[in-house]
Amino acid sequence: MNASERPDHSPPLGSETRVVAFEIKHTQIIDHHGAPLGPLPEFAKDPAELIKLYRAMVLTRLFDNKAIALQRTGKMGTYASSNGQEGVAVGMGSAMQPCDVFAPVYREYGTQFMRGVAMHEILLYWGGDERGMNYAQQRQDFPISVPIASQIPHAVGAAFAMKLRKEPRVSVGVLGDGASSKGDFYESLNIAGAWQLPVVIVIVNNQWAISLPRHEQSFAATLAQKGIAAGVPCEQVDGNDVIAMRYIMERALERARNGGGPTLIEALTYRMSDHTTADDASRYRPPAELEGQRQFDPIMRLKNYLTHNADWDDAKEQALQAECSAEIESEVKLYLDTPPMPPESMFDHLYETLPAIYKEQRDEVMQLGATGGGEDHV
Amino acid sequence: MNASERPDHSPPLGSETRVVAFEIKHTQIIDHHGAPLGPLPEFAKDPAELIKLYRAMVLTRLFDNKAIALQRTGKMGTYASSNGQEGVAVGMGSAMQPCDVFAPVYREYGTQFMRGVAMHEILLYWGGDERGMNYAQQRQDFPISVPIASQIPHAVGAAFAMKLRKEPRVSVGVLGDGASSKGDFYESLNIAGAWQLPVVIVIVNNQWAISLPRHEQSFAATLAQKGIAAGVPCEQVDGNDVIAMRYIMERALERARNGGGPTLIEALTYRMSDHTTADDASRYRPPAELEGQRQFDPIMRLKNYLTHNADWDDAKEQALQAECSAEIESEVKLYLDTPPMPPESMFDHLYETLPAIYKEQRDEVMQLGATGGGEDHV
Amino acid sequence: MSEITMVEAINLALARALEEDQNVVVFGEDVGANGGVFRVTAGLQKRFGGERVLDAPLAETAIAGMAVGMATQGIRPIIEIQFMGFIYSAVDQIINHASRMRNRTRSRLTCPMVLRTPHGGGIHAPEHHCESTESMFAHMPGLRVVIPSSPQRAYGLLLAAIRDPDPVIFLEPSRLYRLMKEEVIDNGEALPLDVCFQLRDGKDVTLVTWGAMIHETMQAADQLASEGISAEVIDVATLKPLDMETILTSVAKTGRCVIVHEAARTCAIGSEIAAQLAERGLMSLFAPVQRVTGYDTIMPLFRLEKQYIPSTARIMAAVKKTQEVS
Amino acid sequence: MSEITMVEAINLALARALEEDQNVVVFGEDVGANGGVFRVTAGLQKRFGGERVLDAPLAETAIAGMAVGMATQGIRPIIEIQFMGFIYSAVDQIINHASRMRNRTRSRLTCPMVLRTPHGGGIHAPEHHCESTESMFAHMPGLRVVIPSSPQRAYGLLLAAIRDPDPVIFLEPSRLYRLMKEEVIDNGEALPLDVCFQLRDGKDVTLVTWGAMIHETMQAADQLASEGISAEVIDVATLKPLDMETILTSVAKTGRCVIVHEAARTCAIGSEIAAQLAERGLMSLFAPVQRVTGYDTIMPLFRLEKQYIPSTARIMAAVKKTQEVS
Ligand SMILES: Cc1ncc(C[n+]2csc(CCOP(=O)(O)OP(=O)(O)O)c2C)c(N)n1
Ligand SMILES: Cc1ncc(C[n+]2csc(CCOP(=O)(O)OP(=O)(O)O)c2C)c(N)n1
Ligand SMILES: [Mg+2]
Ligand SMILES: [Mg+2]
Repeated sequence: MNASERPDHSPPLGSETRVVAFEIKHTQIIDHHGAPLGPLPEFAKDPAELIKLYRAMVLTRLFDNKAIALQRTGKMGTYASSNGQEGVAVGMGSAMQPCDVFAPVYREYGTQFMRGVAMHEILLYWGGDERGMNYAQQRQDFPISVPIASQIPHAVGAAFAMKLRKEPRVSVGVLGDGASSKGDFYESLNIAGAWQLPVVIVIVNNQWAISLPRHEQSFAATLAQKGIAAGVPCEQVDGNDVIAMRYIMERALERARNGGGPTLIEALTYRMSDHTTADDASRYRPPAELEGQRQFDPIMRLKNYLTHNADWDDAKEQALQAECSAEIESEVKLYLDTPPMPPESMFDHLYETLPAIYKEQRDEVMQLGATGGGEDHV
Repeated sequence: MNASERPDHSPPLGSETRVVAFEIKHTQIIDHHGAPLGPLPEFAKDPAELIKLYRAMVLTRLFDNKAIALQRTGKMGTYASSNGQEGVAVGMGSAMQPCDVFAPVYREYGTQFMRGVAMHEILLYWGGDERGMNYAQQRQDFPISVPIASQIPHAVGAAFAMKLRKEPRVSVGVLGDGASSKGDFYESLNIAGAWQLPVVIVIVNNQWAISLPRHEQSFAATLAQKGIAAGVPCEQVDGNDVIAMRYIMERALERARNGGGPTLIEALTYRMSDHTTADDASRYRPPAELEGQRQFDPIMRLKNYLTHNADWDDAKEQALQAECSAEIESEVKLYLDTPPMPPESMFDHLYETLPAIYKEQRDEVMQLGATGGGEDHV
Repeated sequence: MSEITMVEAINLALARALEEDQNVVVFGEDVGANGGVFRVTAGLQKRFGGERVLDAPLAETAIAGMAVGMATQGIRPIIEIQFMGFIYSAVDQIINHASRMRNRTRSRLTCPMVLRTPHGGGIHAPEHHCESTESMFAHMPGLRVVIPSSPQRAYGLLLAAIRDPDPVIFLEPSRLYRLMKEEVIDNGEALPLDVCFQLRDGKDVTLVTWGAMIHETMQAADQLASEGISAEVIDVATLKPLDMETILTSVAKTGRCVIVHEAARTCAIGSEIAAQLAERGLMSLFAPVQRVTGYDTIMPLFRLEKQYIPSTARIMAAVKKTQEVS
Repeated sequence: MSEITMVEAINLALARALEEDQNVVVFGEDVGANGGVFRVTAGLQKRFGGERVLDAPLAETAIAGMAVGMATQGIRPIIEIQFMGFIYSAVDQIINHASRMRNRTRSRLTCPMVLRTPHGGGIHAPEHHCESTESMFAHMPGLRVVIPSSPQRAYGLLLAAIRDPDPVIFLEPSRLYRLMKEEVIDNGEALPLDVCFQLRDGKDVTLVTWGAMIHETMQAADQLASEGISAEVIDVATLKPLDMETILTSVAKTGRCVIVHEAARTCAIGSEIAAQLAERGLMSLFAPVQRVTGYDTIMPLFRLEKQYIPSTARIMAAVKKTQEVS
């Protein structure tokens, strides 16, 4: 960076008072009844394109229902639902290119499916099987990241790789409103700014971090403004408006792809579900709040728009639902039919080559077999 | 916090665009020639008060010179100089009350001396002796913190204690420009905001973090604006203007003391020295930069003001220097005369009561005595 | 008094501590209205108020660091890290500050804080929710590390940890949270923080373990008894400082020792116990010490956790090995 | 070729790695123009450019986390943590991600990164600058931990670490950085990452150590020789995975073993070695294994570091104890 690009606007010592000013913009394109608030972005003028987005959201929602059912019937472990947040996920997924890299948390199924991650892979993961994160497609994408915010440095590191190799690719990192309180996020956003890396970071503000409401998470008026701390362009978008989400996301991706550096986006949405299947939101969340949020559902919103502007009707809806359900069923079958991993495989991805000293342990596991030596575990 | 106080200005989903705006102000009260830029704060109208500030800065500078000499002559270990930053330290120290709590880094000797920490304690610490952090005065203040930024959560925790006990006290945490990139700082600033704790956090922006210049540390235009990320009031001050520093600091302390919550202050100054006595700044810092900064020296600035406005003259200056030097010499003597700790004392502050299992180790150390069993160490 | 689970016993100890000392403060993620993801802190916020039982923003470094700051100022913070897999962000504050504050200031400032977190696997939880990395803390001077193995011991050890003047890492075996019930008398009596518990008398072999592995170990002892092998069972519980005297005394009697832990094998607390047995108990050992441990591999996702966690059968097999030589 | 210090040898290895693989990137605090606070990276930024040798903002969590991200995408990051006392902020990324990325994704994404950091005391440095907490990493599955003890071994081991497909914690004993010079041939040859070095042949006792303690241990071996005791010296160097075979073979020959390390005694790598000797080498031991280690206390500030770090005299005394019994 040469002197003229220096971001340090500190006045030279001894000068007079001066002011740096910032503002945060919020973008929404169709209102929650599905009515456009102004001109549409190009892509949204093509009904077929919007139906693709709609289908991706519906598929994600139906997948979600199914996954919860699998958990409830003992066929899967704890699962984190993305119900209500499909607009954000599909907006991101539709804006990204296959060559980009995605670093998700655990509620971005919509994005992952659009990128080619298979449903049965996600099910395998929540089913307690590491193979679920061995995506057959998008092999550069990151696995689901449970330690909150720890994936943001990964996304920024991936962006570094792209910049070093001068590739026209962008890395996308996602985190929650809760995660936006964590040091990993600030530190790596700051470096993304300092090094002007091609990364887009999206805060999915679903208003809750398990039981902590957004307003107790931070005294900041918006979460978007956290970008100011890093000198990174930042803005807020209505994440339940999939058109706005995709639009803002595309703009940020383009800037990054063209060497314009990072962007921080706060996508406003709402977690309609419990935190996970292990959670009971009724302990901490007023039922009225949830009910009040239903009117902002991203799927209903786009459906309303399509009904009024693209001849969407019940028949089409039913066909779509049937098609999605069938796709899901076949993926569920793939999941349920996956033969178990041999126990000794727990050693097979520890190092590229298993050091000799651990062979004995691997042999023991193999020999003890499926029961681990006994049926007596809790 | 009740609903009306909620900091979350996110528009309800489905509303139109709205904007949140911020600005960062910079304050300077006397220019670098010592000429007032406008009306002075009350305290600055009393020359005796300003002479106190002047004395504190001179004492700190002379101490610094002496400490470096001790290190150079093998009488002390690595030392971090505060040369050039006395305005910030004395501004903070003069604004704080004895009941407040101070969490320093390692360049706030000026503040510490004003609070009653003894010079020989600081020397003992850099002399490799833990007793240096057992301040005889200000027993609640924190020790020097070497792991960068890790003291900020401590300052915020101390503020929590004050708020819980409803005490009219304030906690002050200090960090460097480099430290402002670290997660500890952001995380605890965010909590200070969320919980509206009585804490003032001061970023001492001395333009360098060892060899990394400020503009490579962050793309943010000011470091003050990091407060925006936490919804915490933030501003910039000319830290080489001790009057401005004290003024801004007093205002922030008062707000905190009156239940108004935290403030983040960025104090602009310059590290005139090497990073520590183990560093050689000529490897990375253009000599012209250092020379250019000399005109902004905080001590010279106040001296000029006093010369023009308070009959300060050479005789007074010489008397002051002599007085400070004598004070320093007697503290150095105290330091050099401090008898060594017995080796086994390394076990005496491990736990309140040494667990039986470690008694054998303590006995061994005691028995091996001063040489640790041999003269053969490197 | 009825029998209660470990979750309830810990809740009882927390409530008593909050009751008896105004300086006790509980905070962490979701410990308030939600009562903690395991319901350990259920009802505490309601009873003691939001000023003393607080939900923290999602920031483990700051949570630990603030606890350090509070503790130096006379508060007795009890923090909850939601799962042990999320303790690593707090490690810097634990090692560089909590464990050293007393030493760094020659006891001017001290750090009486408790860090509670669920420990170990076996509950079919997601990734990073099943850690048993107590060994890294047991290596660190200035800390205490405690793992209870029953409701009653959880109650007494937690009270001791809260009242202790130094920092304590209190690891709660999540597999035991609701596994068994026990009568717990809420009399405020703390248990000592530096003595192992002898859970069972025996003469042929000493089984040394802690936390959830007490379960399989006691089962093994039962089965061994039916085969005529009498096993003494020691619950180390207070892992740092380590009470080797109790273990050495037992092994001096039995001449054989099997150490059982869920953590990975290498460089763990089991290594230390085995090393000390070899150093100080070599002459009383009739057979090499056996270690039955988690494997030196990443804790697998839940489909294979059963194969990772030591089974009763593995413990029995190890005991039999010690009986072969004699 | 002239003799060089360990600092120069490491610099040479870094330069060669940067030269031979375009994907190698070096970053950390002050590694650029300043060449690192110990001058280990001196000249590299000038030679290889600011795109591949970068000064990072002050943020250890992000530095480690970004290295993970880069490594998964084909970069070979070598990061420097300025002192080991500042590694703790990186522990979450090291344990939860670097060591597990391969396992979590079934080898789809891997993490070939090297984390370099100065290790140990003895240089009169300030607080937190003298850590030797290698044991906490040695407990963690999926990591490699390496500590060189001479310029030549530093060169060969670092090259091996950089080329290794998995994450390596590379600890550089700062006390040795400039203590000795050695001829180092810059031929790009790596040393194996899973075999101990036998530095000295002997028959009466095996001295097992690593890092800076090699210095005092070799001195002790010299003095012992003059007293007629022949000591074999093993430099473990590659601490995880641990090559026990070499150690066991040696002890089978000498029948006696003294383990020397600077780290605190409890629950350390020394414990593991002693435990395995007891398990697998019990029958060849003529005397209990001795451990000469740093004490279980906070590393003191420098006035007392000499009393903390094991001295030659302490090593000699331990060897003598092993000779008493026979
Ligand atoms: C570092 C860390 N701390 C705690 C947790 C436990 N935890 C899982 S999800 C969660 C809340 C996350 O909230 P947010 O970032 O808003 O994401 P959301 O779940 O709402 O999508 C917490 C505390 C964790 N996974 N990682
Ligand atoms: C966590 C941590 N990382 C690295 C270091 C090494 N180090 C000591 S001072 C320093 C630079 C600090 O810069 P800044 O915060 O600007 O403070 P200054 O020294 O300029 O006062 C670094 C990197 C440290 N002490 N702690
Ligand atoms: Mg959320
Ligand atoms: Mg600085």
